[in-house]
Order: sequence, then structure tokens, then C-alpha cells
Amino acid sequence: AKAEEPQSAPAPTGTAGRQVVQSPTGTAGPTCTLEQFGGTTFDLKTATVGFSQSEKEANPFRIAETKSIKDEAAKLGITHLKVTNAQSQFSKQITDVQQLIAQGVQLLVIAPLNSDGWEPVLQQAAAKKIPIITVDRKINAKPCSDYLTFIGSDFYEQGKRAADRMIEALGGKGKVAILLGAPGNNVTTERTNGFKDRVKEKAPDITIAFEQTGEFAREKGQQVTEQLIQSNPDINGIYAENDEMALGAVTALKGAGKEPGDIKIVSVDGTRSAVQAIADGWLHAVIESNPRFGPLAFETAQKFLDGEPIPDKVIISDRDYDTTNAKDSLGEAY
Amino acid sequence: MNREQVSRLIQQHGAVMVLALLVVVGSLAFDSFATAGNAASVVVSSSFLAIIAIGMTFVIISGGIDLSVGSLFVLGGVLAAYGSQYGLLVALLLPLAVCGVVGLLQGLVIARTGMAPFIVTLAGLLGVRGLMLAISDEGATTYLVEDPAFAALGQGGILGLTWPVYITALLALLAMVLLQRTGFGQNVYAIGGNEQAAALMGVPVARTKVYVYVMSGLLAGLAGALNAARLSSGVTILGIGLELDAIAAVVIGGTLLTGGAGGITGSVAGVLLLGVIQSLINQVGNLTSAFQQVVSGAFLALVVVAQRLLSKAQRLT
Amino acid sequence: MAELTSRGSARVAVLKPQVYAWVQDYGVYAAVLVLLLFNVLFTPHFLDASNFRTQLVQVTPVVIVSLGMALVIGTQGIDLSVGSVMALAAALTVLYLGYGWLPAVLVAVIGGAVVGAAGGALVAYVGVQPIVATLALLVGIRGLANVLVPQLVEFRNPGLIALGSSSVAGIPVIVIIAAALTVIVLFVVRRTTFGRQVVAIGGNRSASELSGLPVKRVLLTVYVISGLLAALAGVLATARLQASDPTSLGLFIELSAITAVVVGGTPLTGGRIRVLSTVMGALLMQLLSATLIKHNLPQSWTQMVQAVIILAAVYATRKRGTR
Amino acid sequence: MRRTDLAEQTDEPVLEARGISKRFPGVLALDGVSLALRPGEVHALVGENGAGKSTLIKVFTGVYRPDEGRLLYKGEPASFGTPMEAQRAGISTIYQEVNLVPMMSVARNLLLGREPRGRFGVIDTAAMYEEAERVLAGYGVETDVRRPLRTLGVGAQQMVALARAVSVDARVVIMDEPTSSLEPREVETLFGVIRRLRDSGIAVMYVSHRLDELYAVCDQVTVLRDGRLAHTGPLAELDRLKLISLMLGRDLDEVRSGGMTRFSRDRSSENRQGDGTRTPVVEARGLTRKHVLDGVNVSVEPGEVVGLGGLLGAGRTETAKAIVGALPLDGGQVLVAGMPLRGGSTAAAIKAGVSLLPEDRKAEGIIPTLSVRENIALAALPSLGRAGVVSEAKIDRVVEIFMRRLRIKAASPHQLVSELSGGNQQKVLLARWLAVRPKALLLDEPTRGIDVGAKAEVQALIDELAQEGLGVLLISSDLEELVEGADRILVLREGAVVGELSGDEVTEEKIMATIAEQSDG
Ligand SMILES: Nc1ncnc2c1ncn2[C@@H]1O[C@H](COP(=O)(O)OP(=O)(O)OP(=O)(O)O)[C@@H](O)[C@H]1O
Ligand SMILES: Nc1ncnc2c1ncn2[C@@H]1O[C@H](COP(=O)(O)OP(=O)(O)OP(=O)(O)O)[C@@H](O)[C@H]1O
Ligand SMILES: [Mg+2]
Ligand SMILES: [Mg+2]
Repeated sequence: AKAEEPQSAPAPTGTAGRQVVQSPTGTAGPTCTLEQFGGTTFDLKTATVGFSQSEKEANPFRIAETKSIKDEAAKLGITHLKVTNAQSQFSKQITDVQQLIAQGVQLLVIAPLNSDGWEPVLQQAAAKKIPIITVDRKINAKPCSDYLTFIGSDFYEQGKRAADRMIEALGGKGKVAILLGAPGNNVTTERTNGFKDRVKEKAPDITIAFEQTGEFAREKGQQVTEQLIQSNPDINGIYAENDEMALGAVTALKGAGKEPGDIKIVSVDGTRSAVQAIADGWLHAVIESNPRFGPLAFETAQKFLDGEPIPDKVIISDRDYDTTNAKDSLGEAY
Repeated sequence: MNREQVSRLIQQHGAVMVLALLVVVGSLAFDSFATAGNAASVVVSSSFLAIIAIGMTFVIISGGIDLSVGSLFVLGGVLAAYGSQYGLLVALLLPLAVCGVVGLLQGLVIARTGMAPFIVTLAGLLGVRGLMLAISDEGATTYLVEDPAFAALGQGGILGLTWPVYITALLALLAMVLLQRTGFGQNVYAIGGNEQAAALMGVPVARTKVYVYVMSGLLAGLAGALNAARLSSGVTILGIGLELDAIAAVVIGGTLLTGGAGGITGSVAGVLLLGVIQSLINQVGNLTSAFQQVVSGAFLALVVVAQRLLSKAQRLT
Repeated sequence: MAELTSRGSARVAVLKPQVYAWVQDYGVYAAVLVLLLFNVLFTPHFLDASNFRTQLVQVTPVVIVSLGMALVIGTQGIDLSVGSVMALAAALTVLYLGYGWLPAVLVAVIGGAVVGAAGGALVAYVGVQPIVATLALLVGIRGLANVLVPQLVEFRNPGLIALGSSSVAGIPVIVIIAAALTVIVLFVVRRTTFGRQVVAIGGNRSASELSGLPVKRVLLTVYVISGLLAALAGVLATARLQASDPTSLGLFIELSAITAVVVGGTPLTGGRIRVLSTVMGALLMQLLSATLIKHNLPQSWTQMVQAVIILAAVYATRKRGTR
Repeated sequence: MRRTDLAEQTDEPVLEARGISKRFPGVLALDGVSLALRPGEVHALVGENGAGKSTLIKVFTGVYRPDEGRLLYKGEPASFGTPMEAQRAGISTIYQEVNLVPMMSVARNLLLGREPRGRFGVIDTAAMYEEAERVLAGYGVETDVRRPLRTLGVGAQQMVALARAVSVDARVVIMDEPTSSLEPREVETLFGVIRRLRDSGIAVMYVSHRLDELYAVCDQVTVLRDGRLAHTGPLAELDRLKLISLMLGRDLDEVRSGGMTRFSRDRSSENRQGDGTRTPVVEARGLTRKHVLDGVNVSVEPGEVVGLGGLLGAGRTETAKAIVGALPLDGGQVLVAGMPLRGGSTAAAIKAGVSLLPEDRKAEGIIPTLSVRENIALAALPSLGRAGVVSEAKIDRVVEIFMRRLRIKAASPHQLVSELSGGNQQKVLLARWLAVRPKALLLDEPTRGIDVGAKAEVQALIDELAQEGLGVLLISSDLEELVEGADRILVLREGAVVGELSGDEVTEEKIMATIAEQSDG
């Protein structure tokens, strides 16, 4: 096979895009120690560690996430890392984790597909005192007992910040359309609520004229946008709940002969193509959602095993990309 | 025992054999495969699909197909979780009632208008998921199971297996008797084998069809409810593509999609096969998600071919 | 005996098949008209040329896939692998784009044909039931596509982009391609020996075998054609998206295609193929989803309405038995 | 006790039709037909193919609703919504096309709906198989009742259907061409059953195209022509010729003059006899298949008509199927015009010029979803076009020719074949095979369900084809047809050739004798 030679993009620099904990709020709240949790310590290097990924590693976020976990494990010399992938089927993820437990893992890192419905897993893990660190999405349960802690972004917050960018772009008034994520998905719900609440509170003159699901996929985003701009030519802004849909929207706008900036687009994730699109003037701003959980996850685990107190939730600080920083940040985007 | 009987036996139990084979291979290949814990996780997680597959078996033997089961499974779960705030009984009856009614409607449409089951239940698949989204605020609301007794039904158990497993086993037994040893069962085979002839032989075709779809609906709802009890919440993102798994399991089990032949044992074996395949993939533990799909696709093809050849070889000699 | 026949035919009004056909098709055409009317009345900017262009462009992949699906269903089969084949085609296209877009497209289409051949072989020669044979491919080929191209890849090849976005006389190229394919398939079904053999096999396989039809070869060919068309659809969708997305391209399109075929009045029991009304069926479903999106209905409503419309349309086109 | 209480019955009709009309798209299948069926009588229903017999029966049993007219059952107006209701009420029917479930076991087919129950009202399988074996034995079918029905021959299946219908506790038994593929032996069994029914006061309606059968068992006769009632009354009052003239609607001497011609009797036997010098068009050597065929040798020379005789299950159908490669073989070889034929491929056989008209019209013959036209053209398609594109004109011509030649009665060439009457479907299949102009034609029950007029036509046709040098292998349950049609007859038994009759040995007696002596020996 011989593909096109890739667009030249600056290679990620050393610690580029490494997750940073929000300060001071990021680790606020109660903490948890080994004896509170009631487990016994062990050596991470020789331990069997399980990582349960929720979706196929087929979009930048999941690829970066799994990669960073694997890389970090390798870096720390953790030899027994078992990785499962639920292919977006929640029942399968439950089974996956149960089978990881059956294989005798001592530490579980889970990227949950859904926040609820973890009862069976939590019970089994608790019985064996296996600490669970959930990354990127929360599990609705008791930290430090049902599970150990959560590391990730605040999706509601991301929605709010996207709203701020949209308000600023439209000068506080206009018609906005939302490209929703997959229905029923926690991320969709929170990014939607965050956005809407903020708009209601900050810019009553902005009306949300249109919200349809683009299922987090580029093609769907394109198709929905084509219908949208056809029947609502007066739309001023589009809020896409992930970059893929935003870029789909861009293709649609190009196809309809629109110029960059005619319609203001704000999205969440911070993939390289999206940042590039900002540089090209098609996207107004992108709220990052950083998938590189490896270092923080294992760092937290190590702290915990060393008996130090660890926070019951670690909220990382996501940056924004916009015209001011897009070009220089390309290397750090994933 | 003559060759038709042998071939039938094999065709219906080919899946069982392949299953046995796979388990042996798995145990030899991975020492953590044949462990009680792993076996339990396979059986427990398979039990819900198995319940659905039982209903699907009846439908397919009757010459039909039911694509709505995946959606009914989710709906059942959401309703059960919602109902659980009013106690165990509601938590069970609400989903059964609604899913039963959906099955009834589908059955009536299919039996009365002669529209293709595939398309009618495809509409069911869409409509029911829509209904589920409607009652869960577009999937944003996840009802939590309030009633401890109901939760226990999904999580409690004995001998390392949870109640749903035993319920499944019981249902499977009942289904076998129903299929092989009752007039209803005979009618199902008859209309699947030759609907027109069945009618002329005095089989109540329409009624039998309706029953079959009601049954499928009820079982899908029950599976959903039990699963909600297990997860102690009505998760809204479940069951996409579940109908295909169920159909695959039933067909791998030796039931003909053209209807008129097949059995419960095969279907259950088929479900376990799918479970074991997944478990084996997890045992490997470091395949990329894409590669996992390639493997399970290849496995699936391998299994159906093996099952097919087994029964073919018997027929010709 | 001449006198006998004449007496016979005197008592029976001679009916042309077109009459039956029209009665059968009426449902879809009517439904499409109703939907158009509704939109003209209640949807802003519906009559703009750009709108019709949008709808036609969006329906293209489904139309092309349903053409193949119609043939497969005509043989009493079914092909669930089409969506994954589209994904594979998308993957292959970018992988070989380095050689120029035409060779890449060629490779992609061949790839689709090969997958079709695999499914066809399982069905025709091994005797596996179509739904499982193609289900295995549905799972496996999507995986393969992702193995080849793990994540979405954008491309800049002007030729391919032009294929997806340029128009001739205001009509998008991909729409023209779809129309051409429709005509070809229509011809194959109506006027060729192969077409007749396809429906004969669907109508009664053992009778066809005893009549010396090359049953296995025909079956194989039908699945190859389906794979080929699916791949083509994948290529066009990719060209239009200006990116190759094996992850989500063509997800669940098999259901849309089957719906289009059945809504068009082709029975899933085989033995009969209605090409034009299949295209109509696809158009109906496209118009429907467009209407629901434009009117900004929530997902829940969208799906319930779709369910009702499908039922209504199929009910109208269903075959009535004599009693 | 049944016998006595029915014996007291008056002569009131148990089942009566008054002015029944039934219209199908394009056809008036029944046109004001009235008919009365009395207890203890055997009532023949006759008429040409497409006259409306089956339709009338289906109206009686609630398969079709009449457009006009009414039914009376036991004196009261009745209209059965479904066959089930009719059956419940005591009308049980054997339909023209064997209507059982092929994939279910013989026993389950036989007893569907009234399986013996064990504890908890659950079916007692052991008892079921036992009863099935017992019942079938009474009809001369010795077979493993656990086998799927489809593994039985059409003949055997017909016997099962018969046993099923009769063993229902019925007041009226309707049989639509029950003997169309039965042997003299089975036919006798059947007549025994019919007489038993009649004596116990049950009314029997009997449809058949075999006139001698009618005279053997029937008391009353009703003749339908083009959906109208042509005659009804005691059968004794009509002789064969009169009956035929009524059916065909032509006057007596016209019928006498040519209507009845079967095979041309004056046969210059020298040029028709296989004298072993010419290479056979088709020759089968040692065809062998476990449990079905063992070492069958058949050879047919150009212009020769070879008959296959034997009882049900003798393996004649299997022989024919094996020759065209439709039946996987364990051993043996087929030569066409001296050239060995690739086994297992019907296409190859047909290309080489050997075609089989299958016995099972419904399962292996017609393509129900296609029109008469498409069905006729099917096998000849490759020759009816150029470069894979069919020529509608050519097709139309061929179809036109054969529809006339075989007097196929259809609303139009475009009517669905599944809507044709049984006999007309059979003619369509014949047409399909004649259209490919084969060198050798294997006919398995070619005149099954075809009316006297058409039967004569077909038989004449077979002769004609033979004269033109075609080799014919004729399988027929109708011994008379076999004897008059064939130059040479091979008698099969349990899958082996047990005797060959040629020249003036070719008589019904001889055949029966050969079979019999073998059975004793
Ligand atoms: N379902 C149907 N649709 C349309 N026409 C039909 C249908 N069934 C029967 N017919 C027509 O009705 C007429 C009578 O058919 P019927 O089967 O009763 O003839 P029959 O007397 O049984 O002939 P045979 O001796 O060949 O069985 C025929 O012309 C046939 O084409
Ligand atoms: N009366 C019977 N009892 C038991 N088995 C039978 C009977 N008749 C047929 N069979 C089974 O069905 C198979 C095929 O029978 P079939 O009737 O086709 O043979 P055949 O010689 O062609 O008879 P015919 O052509 O007269 O129907 C036989 O191999 C036999 O096993
Ligand atoms: Mg008839
Ligand atoms: Mg036979």
C-alpha cells in the first residue's frame, strides 16, 4: 500500500500535552488512604494490572488514551498489563472487567462507557479489595470504598466553557445549533446541559434553534449540518459536542459555498485536525478534553500504594484552543 | 437410528460439540481460562442473551424473525428500574406488561396483515428504542433500582452463580417441553415448515404466530429487567445489535432461518459459544480493538462452517 | 381445441403484468408524494434546488447499496456485510491513494468484490445461511478496515475530492453515477438471462437446480455484485466526506437498505425484484429522516415516526392473498 | 356403533352447495355450481383441468369464500371461516397437492393436533410413534415414522395424507386426486378404505382423472366444465364416452372419432425396438446409492420408449434423478450418446441433452413467484437470447407454441403459475422441457393430474417425440399408460432391476407377475 504522504505536522514534543491537575480546585475535597480503603499494598511492577477501554481505539481520543496507559505502564516496567475493549457495548464492558478480575488483576483502571450500572463489578472488586481508578468518565458510586478515585475532565464544565466561547463569538446574540453526541451517553448529557445552562444564564438573546444528534461521527455531522443550513440559513453558530462532528460541519459548509467564519463553530476535544481547522479559520474555538491519563493514573496508584492520602477525584485542567494559540499548539494536540 | 436422525442430531448438537472443542482448546491454551471465576462470568453474562435467544428460537422455528428484542431489552431494563421504586412486583410486571404488549402488537400485525416479520419487527426496533428514549429524557436519565429485593434477584445467588442463571436454565427446560411435547410446539414447527399446509391441517396459524411474538417480547423484557436488577440501574445505552447476537446464536445452534426445524439446546449452546469466544479474546489480553473484531468475525465464520459441514457430512454418507 | 381455448379466453379478461406491478408499487410512490407535499407546505426553503441536491446526494450510498441488496434478497438471501464493506472500501481508498485516485478506487472496488465472493462462497458452496455468513463478515470486515486504517484519515487528492463534490449541469456526479447504476441493474434484472435466473432461484431453488440453472454460480455472483456496489458506495461516501472514516462509515446501512428494498415491495421471501421501487423506497426513507431533522424532532420522536411510516408504506405495498 | 346410528339417517344431503360462484382475478373459476352430497355415497367430481374442481372443494372446506351462493351442512346454512372449522365440523380433506409438513416426522404429520397425551397433558412420544406405525401399516406404508416426511416418496406421502384425513372422526371425506401417484396396490388399499367409509355412512367426494377408478368406486357423479355444472346424477347411467363428452363439451362421435386416442397402437416394432446395435442416447451403468439404489442399469436408444415399473418406493424416481445427476451417488456411471457424463451436475446433463420432468410438481417443478411464461422459458433461456440478453420475441414465440400445443389454460401467459390448476401446472412443466429440445427425456409421472383430453395429447406427444428419434424413459403409476406407451419395461424393486419385459411380454399382467414373483421369492 502507498498512502498520501501525511500533512506535515510538528511532532509532539517530549511532555507535550501532558495532563495537568486543576489547581487549586482540582484535588479539593476528601482524601483516601490505603487503610481507609482497607487494601494491602503491593509492587506495581510485578502486579497484574487491568485496563478496560470502553470504545474501539478508532478515534483520536481513545487511541491517545489507551496509548498513554500502555506507554506509561511500559515506562514504569509494569509487565502484566491486561487490556480489554468493550467495543461500545456496556454489557461487554461489565463482563470484560469481571473476567479481568477472574484473571487475578490487583489494580483496575477503567474508562467507563457509562456512569451507572457498575454494581456487579464493584461488588466483586470490593470483595477482593481491588482498587479501581476510573478515567475520563465517572462511576456513580462511593469513592474510596466502591472504587478508589476518578481522574478526568469535568464535561459539564467543558459545556459551559464552550458556551462562553460561543457567546463571545456571537457577541451575546444570535441563533445557535447544537450537534449532539450519541443519545443516552453521559458525555452528551453533561456537555449539553453545561452549554445550555451557561447560555441561559449569560446570554438570553442567544436562542438554541436546533439540536440533532451527529452521533460523535464526522459523516453524520456533515449530513445533519447540510440539512440544517438548508432549512435554517440564518443560523449564526454551531456547537459540536466533539471535534469530528465539527469537522463534518465544516465539510458541509464548504460544500454549501460558505466562507470560513460565516458560521461560528465551537467544539470540544482538541484533536490535531480540529486545531488545524482553527488555524485555517473554520473553527472559532475548541475546548480540550485531554486523554493522556497514563502518567496521572499510575502516579496516583503509586501514591496510594505508598500509603499517602490521595484525593477522591482528580479533575484535570483542560486548555482552550483558538486563533491566538492554534498554530503553536498543533504539536501538543492529539 | 437412521441417517436422517443422526444428521438431525448432529445438526442440532453440532454447536454443543464445537463449544466443547473450544472450551478444551481454551483450557489448554490459557491457565486462567478454566477457572471458576472466569466460567462464572461467561455463564452469568450469557444468561441474559440466552433468555432472549429462547424466545428467538420459537420465532425463527415458526418461520419468522424478531429484530425488536434488542430495543425491548433496554426498554425492559429502564422500566424495571423505574418500577422498582414501587417494589419488586412492579419492577417485574411493568416491563413484562409493556414488552408483552409490544410483542402482541407485532404478532397481530404479522399474523393479520401478512407483512414480513423482518420489516414489522424492524419498525419495532426503531419504535421501541424511541419509546425508551422518550421515557428517559432522550437517554439522559438513568433510573436507579430502589428495591433491594429486586436488586438481590439480579445479584444474589448460590454456588457462585447468580439467580438469572438458574432462571435461564429453568426457562430453557420449560421451553424444550413446550416445543417438543405440547400441541403449541407442534403448531410452531408446522407453520414454520409449511404455513399453507399447516393451515389446511387445521393449525391455528394466526393465533400461534401471535403467541410466539408475545413470548419473544416477554422474554426480552424479562432479560432486560433481570439485567437492570444486576446493574441495579436502567442503563439506556444497552442492547444495540443484540438482536443480531441472538439470531446468530440461534442459527449457530442449528435452527433453520427458513423455519420448521431447530431446538432450544442448540440456541443455548450458541449463546455460550459467543460468550466463550469473547472470553478467549480477553484471555489474550492485548489485541487491539480492531483486531479483536477480525478475530471474532473469523471465529463466527469458522463455527458456522464447522457446524454446517458436520451436519452435511452426515447427510451424504 | 382452438374453439376450446377461444372459449376459455373469452371468459377471462387478460391482465398485463404492468397492471399488477403498478398496484404493487403504488404504495411507495404515493408515500413519497405525500411526504413531498407535506414538506412543500410545512418546511421552509424546501423547494430550493439546493435542497433537492442535498437529499439526492445524501441518499446516494443507500440507493447503490440497496440495488445490490435487492438482487441478494431476490435469491431469498440477505447481505448484512454491506456497511462493513463500505468501511473497507474507505480504508483501501486512502491506503492506495498514493498511486492516484483511480487505481485506489479500483483496489477498493475489487476489495469489496472479494468480500462479496467470500460471503457468496459461504452461502452457495458451503451452504451457510446468508444471515450468519454475512453477519460474520459484518463483524470481521469492519475490524479489518480498522486494522488497515485505525482512525479517520483526511486526504487532499483533488481527483477524489472532485468526484465527491463536483457537478455536471447542476447535477452532482455521484448522483449521476447512482442513476447509471440503477439503469444497469434494472436492465440486468429485466432483460438478461442472469436476471431471470436470480429470481427463479429465489422462487424455488430445487426446481431451478433441476432445470439446469447454474444455481451456485448465480448465487456467488449476486453476492459479488452486492459487495462491489457496497464498495462503490463506500468510495463515493468517502470522496464526499473528504476523509476516510472506517470506524463509522456505513454503520447500520444494511438495515436502511433492506428497508428500502422491502418498502419498495420486493418480498424477503425472494423470487421477485422491483428495482425502481427499491430506489423509491430509499428516497422515501431519506425524505423522511430529512423531514424529521429539519423539523428538529428529538431522537425519540424521530425513531417512533420512522417506525410508523415504514409500517404504513409496507402495508400499502404488501401482497394480498386470495380468499 | 357409529355404523348403526348413521344407518338410521335419512337421505338428506349432509353437505350441499347452492349456486356457488367464485371469481379470481381474471377468471370465473366457479359459476353458479350446485351439488348435493349424501351420507353413504361416493360422489365423483370430474372435469377438465381448470374446470373448477379444486376450487369447489376449497370453497366447501373454507379455504376460499364463495362470491355468491351458499353452503348447507347437515341441513343448516354453514360457512367455514377456516379449514380448521370445517375439519372440526367433520369435513376432512385430502388436497390435490400433498399438503403436509415435509420437515416434520411422518408420525407428527399424521397425528398433528391429536397426539396421544401422557402425564400433565404432555405429548407421549412413545405412544405417538406406536400409533403412527399402527395406522400407517393399515395403509401398506412400512417406514420409520421418525423420519422427516420429505424422505418419503410422493406416493408414500399421499398415503400418509390419506391416513391422516380418514383417521379424523369425519362425516364427509373429500379426496382431490388422491391416486395421482399411487400404484394399483395402493389404489386397492384406498378403495378398501373408501368402501369402509361408505358403509359406515360417511359421504365421500372423489376427484380423479382416471375414469376406470370412478367406475370402480363411485355411485354419483358431477361434471364441471369451465366452472359451470355440466351434469350431475348416478354414475351408472353414463358410459365412459358419454362422460368424456360431457367433460370436454364435445358431442359423442367427435370424441369417439379422435378424442380418446392414446398411444398409436400400430407400432412398427422393428425400428422402435432397442436391438442393441445403435448407441443408446442415454445409458446408466450400475447406479448405486446406499439404501436406495443398488446397481441399476438402464439404457434408452433413440426413438425408444423405456418404461420403469415397480411399487412405491421401488426407486424409480431415484433412478431418474440419479441419471440427470440430481441425486448424489455412491457408484455408477451415466453415458450420453456414448460420452460419460460429469456426475452431480444437472446442468451438464441438460447441456448433453438429457432432461427430467420431476415427480414432485410443487417442490421441484414450478417457480410459484414467476408467470406461466417465465416458467416455460426457464430451462431454455440460454438458447432464447444472445450474449446473455434474452429476446422477448423468441420467448413469446416458444411460449405461444407450447401453450397452444398443450392447451394450457391460463388467464394470460403473464398469470402467476401458482394460480393455475394442478393439471395446467403439470402442462407448463412439460412445456418447459419440450422447449429445450432434449435428446432424451425422463418423464416421472408425466400425466399426473392431467385430464383425459390432455392426457391423450401428452401421450400422443410422447409417441410423436419418439418417432422423431427422442429417447424417452417413462415412469408412470398408471400401468395401462406404461404398457401402451413403452416398447420395453424394466421392473424395479427395492432399488434394483428385477426384470425386463419387451415385445409382447409388455402387459399389465406380466408386470404385476414380475413384481409379485420377486416379492414372494
Ligand atoms: N388462487 C388462484 N388465483 C387465480 N386463479 C385461480 C386460483 N386458483 C385457481 N384459479 C383458476 O381457477 C380455475 C379452476 O382451478 P381449479 O384448480 O379448481 O381446477 P381443477 O378443476 O382443480 O383442475 P385440475 O384437474 O387440473 O386440478 C383455473 O382456471 C385456475 O387457473
Ligand atoms: N410405501 C412406502 N413405505 C415406506 N417407504 C416408502 C414407501 N414409498 C416410498 N418410500 C420411501 O420413499 C423413497 C422414494 O420413494 P418414491 O415413491 O419416490 O420411489 P419411486 O420408486 O419413485 O416410487 P414412485 O415413483 O412410484 O412414487 C423410497 O426410497 C422409500 O424409502
Ligand atoms: Mg385440482
Ligand atoms: Mg417417484
